Amino acid sequence: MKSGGMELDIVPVSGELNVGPQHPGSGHLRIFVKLNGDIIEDAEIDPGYVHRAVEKLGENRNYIHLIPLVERPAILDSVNMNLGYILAVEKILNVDVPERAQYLRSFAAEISRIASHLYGMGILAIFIGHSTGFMWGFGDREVWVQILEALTGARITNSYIIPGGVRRDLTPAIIEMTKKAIAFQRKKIKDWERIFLNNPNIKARLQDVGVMTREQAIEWGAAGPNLRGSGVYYDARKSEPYGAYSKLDFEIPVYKEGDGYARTLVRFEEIEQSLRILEQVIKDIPEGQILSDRFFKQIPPTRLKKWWEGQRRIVMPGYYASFRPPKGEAISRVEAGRGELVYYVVSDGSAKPYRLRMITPSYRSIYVMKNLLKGARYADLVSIYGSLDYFPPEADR
Amino acid sequence: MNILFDIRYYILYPSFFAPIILPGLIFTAILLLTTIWFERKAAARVQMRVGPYYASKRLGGYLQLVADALKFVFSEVIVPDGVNPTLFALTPVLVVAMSFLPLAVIPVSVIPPSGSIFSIYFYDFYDPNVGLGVLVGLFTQYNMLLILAIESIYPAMIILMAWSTNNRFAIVGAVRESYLSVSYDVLLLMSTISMALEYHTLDLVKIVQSGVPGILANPLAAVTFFIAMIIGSARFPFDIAEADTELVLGPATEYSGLLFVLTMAGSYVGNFVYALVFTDMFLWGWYPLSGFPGALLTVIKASILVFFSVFLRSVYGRYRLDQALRGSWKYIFPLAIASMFLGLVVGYLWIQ
Amino acid sequence: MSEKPIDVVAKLLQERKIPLKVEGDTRGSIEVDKSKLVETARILKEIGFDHVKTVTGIDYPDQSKFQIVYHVSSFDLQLSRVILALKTWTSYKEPVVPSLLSVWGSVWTGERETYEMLGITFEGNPDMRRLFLPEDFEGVYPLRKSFKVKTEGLFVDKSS
Amino acid sequence: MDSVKIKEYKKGESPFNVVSGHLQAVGAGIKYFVKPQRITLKYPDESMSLPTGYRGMIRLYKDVCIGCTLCAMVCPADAMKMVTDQGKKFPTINYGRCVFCAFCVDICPVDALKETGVHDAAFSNRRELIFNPEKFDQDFDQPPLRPVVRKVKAVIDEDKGIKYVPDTE
Repeated sequence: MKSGGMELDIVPVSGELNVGPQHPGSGHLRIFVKLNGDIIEDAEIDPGYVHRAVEKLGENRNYIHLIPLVERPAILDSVNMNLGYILAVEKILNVDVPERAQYLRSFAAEISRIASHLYGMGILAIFIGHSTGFMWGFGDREVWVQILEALTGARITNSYIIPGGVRRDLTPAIIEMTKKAIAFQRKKIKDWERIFLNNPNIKARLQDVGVMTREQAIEWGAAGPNLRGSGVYYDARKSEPYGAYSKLDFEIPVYKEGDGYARTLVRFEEIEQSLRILEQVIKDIPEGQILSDRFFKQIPPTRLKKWWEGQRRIVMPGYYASFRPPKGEAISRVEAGRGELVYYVVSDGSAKPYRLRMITPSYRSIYVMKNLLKGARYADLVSIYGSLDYFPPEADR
Repeated sequence: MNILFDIRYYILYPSFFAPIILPGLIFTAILLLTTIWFERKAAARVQMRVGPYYASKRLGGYLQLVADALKFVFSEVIVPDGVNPTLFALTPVLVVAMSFLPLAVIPVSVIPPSGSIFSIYFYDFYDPNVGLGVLVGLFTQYNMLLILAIESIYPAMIILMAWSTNNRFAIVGAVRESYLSVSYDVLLLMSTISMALEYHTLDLVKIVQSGVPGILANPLAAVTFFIAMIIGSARFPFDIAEADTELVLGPATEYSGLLFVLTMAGSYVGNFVYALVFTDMFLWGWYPLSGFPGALLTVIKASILVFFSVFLRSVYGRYRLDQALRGSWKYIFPLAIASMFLGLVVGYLWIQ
Repeated sequence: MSEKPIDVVAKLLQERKIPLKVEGDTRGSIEVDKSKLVETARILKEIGFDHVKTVTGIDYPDQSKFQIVYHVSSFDLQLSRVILALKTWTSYKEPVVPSLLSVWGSVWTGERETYEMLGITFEGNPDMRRLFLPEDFEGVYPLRKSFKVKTEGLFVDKSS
Repeated sequence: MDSVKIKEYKKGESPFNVVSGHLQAVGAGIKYFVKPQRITLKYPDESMSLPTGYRGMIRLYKDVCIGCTLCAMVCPADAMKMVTDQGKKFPTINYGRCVFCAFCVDICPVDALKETGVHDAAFSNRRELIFNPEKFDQDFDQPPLRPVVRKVKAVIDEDKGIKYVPDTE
């Protein structure tokens, strides 16, 4: 075993450790670790402690009922979770979404991505013992959560996006908040770099840890920043632009190394890119409706006057309560905070989906983590876990 | 008059005063609470929080620590199945005792022949090296070695504690502690020896009284000693044996209640002991002062050092074991050797 | 873009005599018999489809059959715009499908989940064990339509 | 598709950079220690006022309700059910199940449901969580019990992130 230029003779000392589900560094997950000395020989990952049976419930509920359900698994990235599902449903329904609603979707999705990355950073930081990173991650996230609260009416369980549009409109006050928040986040990132990213201690813990080569990343089906940290240029926002992403200018940060530090850098740069997107959205957002005409016409005029003209809010027509999309199937993908999120909806013409398949980025990280843990040091278990940004409820669904 | 005499006779007797009152038990207990309070408060300030607050709003939540301590005292001590209860209960006590012990032999001040409240004990604690009395529990001329010798028993007690709890995480923590203790003890000893070579003595009092602070005479040794002190007292970024996200709480995993407090107190006391030695050796100790003010100066300097080392929690994460070992053997160990040479050369040229 | 991304794939597949059903600009589906599944998968991988996004099992109790859908895509710049659905069927009597683990490593999680949720065995996958469900879920396959979930009505007689 | 740019970070830094990295990290820590940016709220003493349109607990205007059952149909959590009261249907709500999505508020054709700004209610048992139409009809907007509570508003600030300013309402 070569490590850092030193030859180590490892005396075989085997043992087993059961990490989790009640362990400060495991989350709702059990990792059964076979150790040889300090080296992990094999890791058996046992997820499912927070299984919500989204797919089974999806077959037993109306389409509209699933909006709050699908965003629960990754509660800190709920807008993206919601968006992916709605895109699939819209494909079956064959609805056009107005331009302004597309921009608003991208706006909310990017805020959600920033919040998700900050959360992931916080978890990574506390896993490797850096409590300030943990608190800063959650503290900075609060700023974005406040904006989402002003926009959608709820802090994290937004349920903001509905088939055909979004529920509420952007107001000048929210634009003002967002501008300030962007300025704040840019300043704070500099301090993040000093205390976290450029900290030699953090570098030592993340560099050359959990190295995933390009080929391995593709073979194991990694997603999102984990994939881009391994030098694969892939982002669902570019490959299949949804929302307003085809009109927005942003870059996809890709790093070659494939270790924990590269993944962390990708996340940090994505925050910067998301801030850029938010600026563009604020600047470019067109005027207009935020709900497809097909549904907008169904709203009673008296209500429209009160809510849309009075409070810039969309109310739902009764159609939504149990709509029946035509027979068909649709697969949608969005780039959620942790990576690519895939929904596969099969409709048999009834008010309930015949089959709902939800593949979350953390779900795809299970196999990646299992493979990366082999041969790592025991102390690296937490840094691999944290740098993959694995979120157990999201993987269990 | 009688009572005053009694106070002077009993309480101010250095063998009682030093281990029990000033650097000893009572002061250390207060410092312990203050340190933990400061640690939480400082981390809270850096981390955009308030920290302890509601237990006593006027004192900035200082009494929170008292409340925590009381809570721990009254909470149940759970003895797991399959352990030897005697050993299980005894080892945390040994850990704390071993970390407290060096406080009895660390000089904190000197006693002038007259003018100080300790002056009546001038002759009992006379140090021929400097021609003054020494405020210390037990005076020897070789106190540098004695302190380090006693303090190096402390990691052995931690390992014993982990072994007696029969827990896998504790065993892994103990193995880590044993690796670390080997590496930092060497650094501590080497920087101490370099100071001894430089000042031609094994007596801390002589180093302080020489009038030249060690940090100027041998900065390399100061750096080495400081890093070794952080490793030795398990402060961040070397909180490796107790790594909570990896090993739950390392050697202290199975402890609860009062025994848990004891296991935690050990490392803080150890930190204070090293800080006191660092103050005497490098930071001029009590130097222009003597008697009681001198002792105060020493412990204040040491407390600031302790505060700084707990402040590092809010800056650093945790190194991996192999990185800490590589760091200390590959980078700090050569530094220690360099400091020894520096001590040798300077000591040869600078004959007092 | 003059050429639709799916057309490129269609051309490539035509050369290799695999029938592709085009469903929109970037979507397509291939339906094969399960005996030809591995072979088709290998051809798809040759073309450049290097990972599997989902492995979905769908229960059709009226036909006593399961459908297994592999959504295949690529991380290549051009091909990544396409998602192909590789569909195959298996009957209730013999819910066994050859595993694609030798072709794409990324099916590991999906095959294990489909096994525990629908009871479809993937031949050749060494990890045919439960993943999300507890160990005592033996013989119960929650995603089959025969597994009923209790639902509630909209009305209560008396408010409590 | 824009150009693919694959970056690399610099590995294996000089000892000088390592030392300066350590100093910068400690420096950043000290900066925040000297000039803290607190964003936590001293909750029982201070309480945050919520923005307009906050999706809090829901109340019913019984006299407006037409009993159309849409709210019960759209409820994702089966929290809202219809009950027959004097020959007319009214919704009841089980707050043990409610997920505060406010779909019912949005779908009600006559605006008989309203979202209040209350989100911090306490109940002593589960049965109390089920609101019958009479209870559901009452207003939630109660003044806080302890008058000491200062209402503050969260304002986003460029330097501090979140600032709390007293709410003057």
